[in-house]
Amino acid sequence: MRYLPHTESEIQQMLAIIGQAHLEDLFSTIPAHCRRKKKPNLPSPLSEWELDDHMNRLAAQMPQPAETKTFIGAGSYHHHIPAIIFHLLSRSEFVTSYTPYQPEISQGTLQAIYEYQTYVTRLLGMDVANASMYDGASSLAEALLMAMRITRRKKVAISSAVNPLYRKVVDTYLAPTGCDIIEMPYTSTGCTDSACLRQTTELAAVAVQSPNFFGCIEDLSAISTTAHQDEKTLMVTCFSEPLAYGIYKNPGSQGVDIACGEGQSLGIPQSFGGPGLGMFATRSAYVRNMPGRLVGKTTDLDGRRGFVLTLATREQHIRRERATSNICSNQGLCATAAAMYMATLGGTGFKKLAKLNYDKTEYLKRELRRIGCALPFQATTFNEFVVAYPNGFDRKYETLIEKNIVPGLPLDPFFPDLAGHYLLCVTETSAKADLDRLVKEVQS
Amino acid sequence: MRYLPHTESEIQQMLAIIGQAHLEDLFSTIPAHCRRKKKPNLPSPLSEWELDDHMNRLAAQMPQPAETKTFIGAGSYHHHIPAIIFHLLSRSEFVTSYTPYQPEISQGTLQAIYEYQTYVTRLLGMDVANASMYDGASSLAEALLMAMRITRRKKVAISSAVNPLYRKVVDTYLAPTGCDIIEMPYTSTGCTDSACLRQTTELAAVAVQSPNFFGCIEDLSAISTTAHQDEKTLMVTCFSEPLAYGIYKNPGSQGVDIACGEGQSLGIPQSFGGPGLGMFATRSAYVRNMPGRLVGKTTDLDGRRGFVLTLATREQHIRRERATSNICSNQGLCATAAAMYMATLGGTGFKKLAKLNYDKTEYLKRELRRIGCALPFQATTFNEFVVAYPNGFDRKYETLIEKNIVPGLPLDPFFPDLAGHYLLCVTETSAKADLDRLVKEVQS
Amino acid sequence: MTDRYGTTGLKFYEPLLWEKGASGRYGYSMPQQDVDEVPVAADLAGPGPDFPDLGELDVVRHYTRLSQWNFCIDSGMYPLGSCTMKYNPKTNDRQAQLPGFRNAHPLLPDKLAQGALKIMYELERYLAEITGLPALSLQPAAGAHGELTGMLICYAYHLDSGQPRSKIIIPDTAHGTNPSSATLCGFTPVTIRSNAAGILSAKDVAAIMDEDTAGIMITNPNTLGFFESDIKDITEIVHRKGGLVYADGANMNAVMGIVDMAEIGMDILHLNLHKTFSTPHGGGGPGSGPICVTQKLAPYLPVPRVIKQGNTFVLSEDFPQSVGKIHAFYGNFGVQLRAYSYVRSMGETHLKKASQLAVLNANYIKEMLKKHFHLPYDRPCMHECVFTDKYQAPHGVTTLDIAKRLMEYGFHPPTIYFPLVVKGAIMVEPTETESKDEIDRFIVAMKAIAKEAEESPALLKNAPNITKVKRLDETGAARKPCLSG
Amino acid sequence: MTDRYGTTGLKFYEPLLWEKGASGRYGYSMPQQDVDEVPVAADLAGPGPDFPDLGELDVVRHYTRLSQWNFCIDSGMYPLGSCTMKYNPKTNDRQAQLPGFRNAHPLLPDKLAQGALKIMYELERYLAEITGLPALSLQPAAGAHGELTGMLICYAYHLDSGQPRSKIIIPDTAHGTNPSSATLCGFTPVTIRSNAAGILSAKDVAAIMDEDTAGIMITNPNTLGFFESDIKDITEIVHRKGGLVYADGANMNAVMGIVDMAEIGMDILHLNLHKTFSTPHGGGGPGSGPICVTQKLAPYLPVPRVIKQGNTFVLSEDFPQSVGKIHAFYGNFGVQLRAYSYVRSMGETHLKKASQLAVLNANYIKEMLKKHFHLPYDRPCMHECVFTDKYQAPHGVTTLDIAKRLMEYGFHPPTIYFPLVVKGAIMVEPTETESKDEIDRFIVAMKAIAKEAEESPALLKNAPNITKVKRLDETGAARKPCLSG
Ligand SMILES: Cc1ncc(COP(=O)(O)O)c(C=O)c1O
Ligand SMILES: Cc1ncc(COP(=O)(O)O)c(C=O)c1O
Repeated sequence: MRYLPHTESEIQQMLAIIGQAHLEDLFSTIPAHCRRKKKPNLPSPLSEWELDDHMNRLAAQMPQPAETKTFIGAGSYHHHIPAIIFHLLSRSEFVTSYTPYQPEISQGTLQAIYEYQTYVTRLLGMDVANASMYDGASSLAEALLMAMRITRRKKVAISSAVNPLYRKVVDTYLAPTGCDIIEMPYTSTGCTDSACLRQTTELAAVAVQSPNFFGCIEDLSAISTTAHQDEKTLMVTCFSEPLAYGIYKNPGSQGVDIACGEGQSLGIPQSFGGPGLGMFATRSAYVRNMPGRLVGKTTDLDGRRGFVLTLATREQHIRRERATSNICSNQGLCATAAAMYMATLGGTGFKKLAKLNYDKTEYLKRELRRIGCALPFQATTFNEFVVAYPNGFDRKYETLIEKNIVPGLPLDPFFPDLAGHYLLCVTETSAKADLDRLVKEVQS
Repeated sequence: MRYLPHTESEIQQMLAIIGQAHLEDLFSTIPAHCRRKKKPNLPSPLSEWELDDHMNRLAAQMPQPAETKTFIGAGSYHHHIPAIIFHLLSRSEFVTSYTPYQPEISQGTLQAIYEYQTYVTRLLGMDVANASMYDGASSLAEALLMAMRITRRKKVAISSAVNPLYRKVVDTYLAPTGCDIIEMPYTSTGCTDSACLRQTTELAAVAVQSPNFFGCIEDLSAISTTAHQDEKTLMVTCFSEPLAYGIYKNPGSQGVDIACGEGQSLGIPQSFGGPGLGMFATRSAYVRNMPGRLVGKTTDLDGRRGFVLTLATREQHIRRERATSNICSNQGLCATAAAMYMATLGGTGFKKLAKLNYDKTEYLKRELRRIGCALPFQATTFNEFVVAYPNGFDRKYETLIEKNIVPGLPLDPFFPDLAGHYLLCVTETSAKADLDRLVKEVQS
Repeated sequence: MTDRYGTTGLKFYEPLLWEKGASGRYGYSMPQQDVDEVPVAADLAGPGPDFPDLGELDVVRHYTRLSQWNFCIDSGMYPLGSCTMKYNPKTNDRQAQLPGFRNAHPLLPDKLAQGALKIMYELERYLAEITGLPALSLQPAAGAHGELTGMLICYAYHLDSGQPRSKIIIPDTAHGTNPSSATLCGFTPVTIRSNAAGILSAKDVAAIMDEDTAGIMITNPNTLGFFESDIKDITEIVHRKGGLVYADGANMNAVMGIVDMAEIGMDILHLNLHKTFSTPHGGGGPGSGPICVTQKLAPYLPVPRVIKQGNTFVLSEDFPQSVGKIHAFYGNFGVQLRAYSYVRSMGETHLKKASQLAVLNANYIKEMLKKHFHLPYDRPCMHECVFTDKYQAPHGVTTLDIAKRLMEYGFHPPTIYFPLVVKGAIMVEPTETESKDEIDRFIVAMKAIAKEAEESPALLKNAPNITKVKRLDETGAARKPCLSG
Repeated sequence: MTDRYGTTGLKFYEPLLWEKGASGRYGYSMPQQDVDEVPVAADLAGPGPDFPDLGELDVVRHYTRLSQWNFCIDSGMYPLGSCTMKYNPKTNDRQAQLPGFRNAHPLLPDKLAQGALKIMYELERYLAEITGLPALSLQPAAGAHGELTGMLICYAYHLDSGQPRSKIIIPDTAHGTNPSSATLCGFTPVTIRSNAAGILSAKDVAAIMDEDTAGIMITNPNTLGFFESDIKDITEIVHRKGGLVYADGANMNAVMGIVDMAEIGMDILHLNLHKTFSTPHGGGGPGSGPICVTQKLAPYLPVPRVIKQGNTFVLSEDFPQSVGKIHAFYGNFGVQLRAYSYVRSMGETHLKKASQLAVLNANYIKEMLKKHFHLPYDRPCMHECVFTDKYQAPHGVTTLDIAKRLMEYGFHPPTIYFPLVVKGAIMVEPTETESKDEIDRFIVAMKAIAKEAEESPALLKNAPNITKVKRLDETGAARKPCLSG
C-alpha cells in the first residue's frame, strides 16, 4: 500500500531493535482474550483508479450542478465560490496542519483565524467572535448553554421561526440540563411574536433567527428591548444566511448579546450539509464565558507581532469538567474559507452581492404573485420566502424534479399547518432566465 | 475588473506624479498615425461564473473520460496520473515562477529540474539531458540540427517508421538548411530497413524511433553499428513512449549518440496534444553542442549545495546568432511533472507498469488474431501495434465511435499503402473487460 | 549536507487584511444585475460590514504568504501524540471535490441523493466492522461532539430504564473533552487513577462503581499509549452494576483489525475520522466523530439515520427513542467521504497493517530514545510513547524547551504536558505513514537535543530562533486579550 | 511592523530524490494484472531505469519542500523586465483541468473534438482582432518558436518570389532569440544601433536595407520600453525594398487596443501568451507563441489550420504553400485555453485598460526612482523602464548587487544586464496587476537600497543572506559541469 512506507527489511531491522520477531509480537500487552478472531468484513482494496471510477459513478447519481436548478436554501445556500478560494484553501500548509498549539510554526493559521474573528465581529457588529463552532445549530445550542451559565437560569424562549432543524439540536443539547424551552409563535407576517415574553420570567435567553426560517427579517431591536426588560436575560440571535447583513442592520446594533449561526454561505461548498461553519460572537463582557477557541494578538521576544491561542483556561484541555464547552477540534478550515471569501468580496462587494440576492428574490416574488401564487408572509425577506403553490402542485413537484428543477422545500414535514407551502431560495447563482423558467413551469 | 487593482483615485495620484492628466496621455510617444482607430472586436467580458458555464459547455462537447474508450496512441498516451502530481504541480511556487534566472530564490525549480535531468539520463542511459524542449517532434529536429553542427554535414537519414508528424516537423525545421533527407524504408516486420545506409556517405545523422510509429521495437544496436561505420555520423533515436524503456534496452546501451522524444506519457495530461515535453539527451562529449537549458550542481558561498542554470554560453541570450538553438522558454513545468511521475513510480514501479502495458497489449493482439484480424508486422511491440481490421470496417468505425469506442487510428492518411490498417494503443488504463469489449465489437 | 532538516530561507511579511486594500478595489466577479433594483426597507437597512476592498491578487498573495508560515504534515513529520497526524491522501480530496458531492444540497429529495446516502450507509457498515459495534451515526462533527452524543445516549438510556444516574468514572489519563462532555450531560466525573503500569486496575474500578454511576469513559489504548489489559474485567464490573462503558476511540489507530471493541465490552465508542481515518485536520478542523453503539443502544442514536429500503437509501426520522439531532444535517459529509475513500483504498489487510506499523514505529522510537529521555513507564507501548524531561530538568531544561528546539531541527514537536499524570510529558505518536528514514532522523534530532540540553542548554531555552516569530507572550495575550483588529 | 517584506523563517532541507527511499517501497497505485504475463524477448529486454523507490508521502514532502524554496508571483512582485509577470488567474487553470479538455487525444476525429477546435478557432479570431493581423497559427510552443515559424514564413515567402535573400536587420536592443531564430533560417543578422532616444531611426534602416535583405525583426515597444515612433517610415522602407517586417510581440502588453500592428506595417508577429495573456510561466514553460500574419502571408502558416465548415470546425492540411508543421500537434493547447479564458474574461475594455495601467505603473516607477537610479533615457516609457547602476558604481556596487539585495526586501529582482546596449541595465516591468501599494513598497525598497549602496555597500555585496542559499558559484558550475546525479 502506497501510504505504508515500510519495506520488509526495514520492519525486520526495527523489530530487532525492539527485540521482537514478528509484528504480531508488538501486541503482546493485549491479552489473548481481547484480540479479535474475526477479521472485519470489508471490501477488498481499490486502486487509486478504481476508486476514481467508483466515486465518479456515485457522484453521477447526484444532481449535476450545470443541469439542475435547486431553489432550496433552508440553512444551506448555493453561492458562487471564486476559484481562488479553492486554490488557496487547498494549500497543504492550511489543510494538513493541526490546531495551532505551537504558535511559532502556525502563524499562518493563527493570523487567518484572527482575521476571521475580526471579520465576524465587523459583520455582526459584536465585540468578540470565536474561532468557530461545528455548525449553526450547535452554535445556537451552545449560545443557550452559555446564557444559562451566565444567568444561572434554566429557562429559555425560542422562536418557532428558528430553523426547525436547529431547534431539534437545541432540544437535544438541552435535554439533560432540565431547561424549560418556551416556544414563541410566529405571526401572520412571518415574524416572531414576542408578546408571550411579557408573561414569562426568569429567562436565561430569548432566541430568534434573522433572517428567520421563512426568510423574514426579524425586528431584533424590538425583541431585544422586550427581552431585556429582565436585565439578566440574554438576547440571542442566530442566522443561517449571514450575507443578509450586507444590507440589513447587524445584530450588534440591535441589542443582541450573542449572535451565532451558520457560515456555510460564505464561500463554503454545500457538500450535502457539511462541513459548514458555526459562527459565534458576543459582547466583551462575556468573553470568558464563551465556548470555543480564541486567537489573540501578542508579541514575540523581539517585539514582533504574532498570534496565539488564548484564554484557554475556559477550555476543556485546561479546565476539564468546568470548561465552557467540550469543543476541541472545530471547523478551522471552513473559518479560513469564510475569511477568504469575505476578503475577496470586500465591504463594497459584500453589500452589492447581498443586494443582488435581495433584488433577484424580489423579482421572483413579484413574478410568482403575478401568476397568482400566494405569498402568505408579508414581512421583508432577504433571499428566501414562503410560497403557496397552486392546488395540486405535489404532482407537478415530481414533474419538475424530472426536469431538473427543485422548486423549493415542502414545509409540511416541519410545519403541518403550512402544508402546500414551499420555502424558496434565490441567490446570485440564478439568472433571470432561470427564474422566468421556474415561473413558467409553475404556471404551465 | 478584479485583476486590475487600481482605483480611480490611485490612478489620479499616479498620473499627477508623472505629470499627466489622463491615461491616454501616457501614450504620447506613439505618433497619432500609429494609434488604432477601430477597437478590437471582442465578445464582451464574461464574469467568472459565465466563463465557468461557457467552458463547461465546450468541455462537454469533448469525449468524457468515464464514457469513452480511445485506443489511440500515436504520440499521445492515456496513462493514469496520480492525484498527488496534480496537487503538487498546482502549487503556486512551481506554477507562477519564471525561468530560474535568480538561483537564490529559485532552488525549488532548479533542484526539480536537476532531478529531472538525472532521471532522464538514467532512463535513456545517456550522460546528459537538458531541461526540456517543446515536444518530441521539435526535439528530433533539434537533434538533427545538432548533428549537422557537430559533423558540419548536410545529409541525414531518417526512418519512415518515425512518427510521420515528427518527420513533417523535421522537414519544416530543416527546409532552410538545404539538408538532404534520406528516407529509410520499413521492412515487412515493421522495423527500419537500414540497408540503404551502406550506399550513403557523408551522413550527419541516422535517425530512427523506438518503439517506432508502428509500435515496433527497433534493433538500435544493429542500426548504430551500421551508422557508425562512418565514425563521424551520429546515431539519433527518438521515441514517443519512453515507458517502453521500463522493459526494453535503453538507447544509451545501444550506441545511440542523441536520444530524444516526447515525454507526455510520463504523467502529463494529453490535453489535445499539448503542453507535452520534449526530452533530449546525449553523450558528455557533445554537451556544449546541446540545445536548451541545463541545470548544474554547484555550491554557495557557505559551501552548501545549490543549483544554477549553466553552460549558458551555448544559449541565445548570450551567444545570440551563434547559439546552439533559439529556444528560450521550454516546458519546465511538464518536466517537473514527469520527474514527479517517475519519482512516484520508482524503478520498481516503472518496470512493472511498463510490463503491464506490454502484457495487456499482447493480450489484445492475441485476441484480435484469434478472431481473424491480421497483424501485419511481426516485430516485438510495446503498447502499440498495427492491425488490419476486416474488410468494410470503415462503416463499423463510425458505429463504434457512436458507441464511445475509438478503435485506433486509421493509417491511410499517413501511409496510403496501409489503407484499412489501424494503429492501436493499449495502456494500463484499459481493463481486460475493455479489451474484450473492443474485440467483441470488432467481431460482431 | 546536513543532519538538520530545519534551515532558514526567505519568508514574507504580510500585514493584516485591513492594513491592505483601497476603497473601490475588488476581487470578486459580480454577476450581472439582470433584474430591477428594489429599495430595501429603510427601517431595517444597515450599513453593511466594514471590510477592506481588495483585489484578487491581494487575496492570493495574502493567503499564499500566510500559508508559508505554517508547519504541516506535507512539510514534515508531525508526531503530535493523541492526534494521529498521518499522511492525508490527496486522492480523497479529489473525491470530495466531485461536483455531484460538493454542490449537493442536504435537503434534496432522497431519490436525488442516492450517491451521497450510499456512501454514508456503507461507511457506517465499514466502521461497524472495524470497531465491532454494529450501529452508528456519522452525525457528530468531531471527537468531542461524538463524546457528547455518546453521553447523551448514556443519559437517555438510564433515564429510560427509570434510574437516572449522577456520576461517571473517568481515568486521570483521560483527554479533557471526556470530563467536559460528561458534565454537559449532567454527570459528575469521578476520577480514577491509573496504576504503576499506567493502566487501570479492575479492583480500583470495582471499588468506586456503584448503582448511581452511569458508567465509565475509557480510552483504549489509553493516552499513555497502553492497552488497558484489565478491560474485560472492568467492563464486566461496570455492566454488572448496570453501567455503560464509553470508549474514547481517538486511539483506534493502534488496534484496527486487532481488537473488536464490542467483544471487550465497549457499549459506545466515538471515532476520530480526522485521526485514524486519515482525513486532514485543516489547522483545527473540520473533523468527524462518528458514534458507534451496541445493538441495544441503537434506538438512541441521533436521527435521521440512513436506512436501506430495497435498493434505495432513505433518511429516516422514525426512531422514537433517539436522542434527537446533534447537527443541523448529517455531520461533516465531506470528511466522511474522505474516510470512505480511505477505507475503500486500504481494505482490511492494509488497515491492520497500518496499526501494526504505527505500533512498530512507536516502540522503535521508545527503544531508541529511552536512554536519552526518561521513560516513566518502561514497557511495550502501542501507537505512542510518553517520555518526560526528567533527565534534562537538572540542566534547567524543560519539555517546552525541548519542543521548541525540535522545531529548529525541522520537526513538529510532540504533544507536551499531556497526559496530565506525567510530569513534563513528551508524547510521541509517529503514525504508520512515517518511514524508517524519517523516524531515524527524528531520533537523531532528539538525541542531539538531549546532548545539547547537557552541553549548551541555552540553545534550547532560546529556541526557536529560525521560525517566523520567536516565543510569544502568551501570558500577556491572556491578560489583556486582543481578539480582533 | 516593518517596511521590509523580506523576512526569514523555517524552511526545510530536502535531499535529492535518490538520496531518499528504500528498495521495494512504492508510491504508485499499480493497476491489477488482469491479463496473463507474457515474457519479453530476451534480446531486447533491458534492466529498466535505476530510480529510487519512494512512498507517496516521500514524493509529497519532497516537492512541497522544494516548492517552498521558490519565489513566485503569488508570493510577491516579480518585476522582471520583458517577461510580463502579471497575475495568473486561477479560474483559467480551472478551465484547463476540465476532464473533457485535459484528457482529449489530439488525433480524435474532428467531430469528437468540437469543443477544443472551437476554442482554437475563436482564440485565433480574438488575437487577430487584438493584433490587427488577420491570419494566425497557435502552433508555436513559445515566443522563440513563434519567431522561428515567422522566419520560416519569411524564408518561404522570398523563396517563392524567386529571390531568396540572405540578410536580416536586427536592432541591437533585440532579444537574443531574434538573431538566433533568424540564423536557424539561414539569414545573417545585420545589427542596427538604436539612436540617442533609444529607438531606431528610419534613415539608419534606409541606409542598410537592400534587395538581399529579407526584412527586419523589430520589437515594438522595444526592449528599452520605447515605442518605435519611426515605425511607419521604417516599415515603408523595408516594404519598398521587398522586405518583410517581423514584429517580436513580446511587449504587446503595452499596446493592446492602442496599436494595430497591421496598420503600422507589421507583416508577421508572434505573441507570448505566457506574458501578455496571463498564462503562468511554470518556472520556465510551457508557454505559447502564436504567429500572426497578414492575409498575403496566410498561405504560409503551419498546418493543420482550424477552419469552419458550416457549423463544424475541422483541421485542414490543405494549404500547399504552408511551411509545414512546427509541432507534432497543435501547440500547447492547455496554454491556449487559458489565454482564451483570459480574453473572454477581459473583453476589449479591460485589455486596453490593462495596457494603460501597465504603462502607468512603469512611468510612475520611473518618475519615483529616477533621482536614485540612473535613467539612461529620460523620456516617457511604455510598460517598462530601464535604469542602470551608474550612480552606485562609484561605491563598488553593481546591478547584480542591487538585484540580490532586493531579494532581502521581499521582491524578485528586475531583469538585469539586458538589453545589452545599456551598461548595467536594470529593467523594471511592473505589469498592470501590481497595485499602487505594492509599487510604492517596491519604490521604498529601491530607495533604501540606493541609500545603502552609499552608506553600507557591503550589505549589497554580501546579499542575499536570508535566502535558502547564498550566491552560488556559477563559474565553477560551468567550468566543471555536473548536470546529473
Ligand atoms: C484522546 C482524545 N479524545 C478526544 C479528543 C477530541 O477530539 P476532537 O478534537 O475531534 O473533538 C482528542 C483530540 O485531541 C483526543 O486526543
Ligand atoms: C523580447 C522577447 N522576445 C522573445 C522572447 C522569447 O520568448 P520565449 O521565452 O517564449 O521563447 C522573450 C522572452 O523572454 C522576450 O522578452
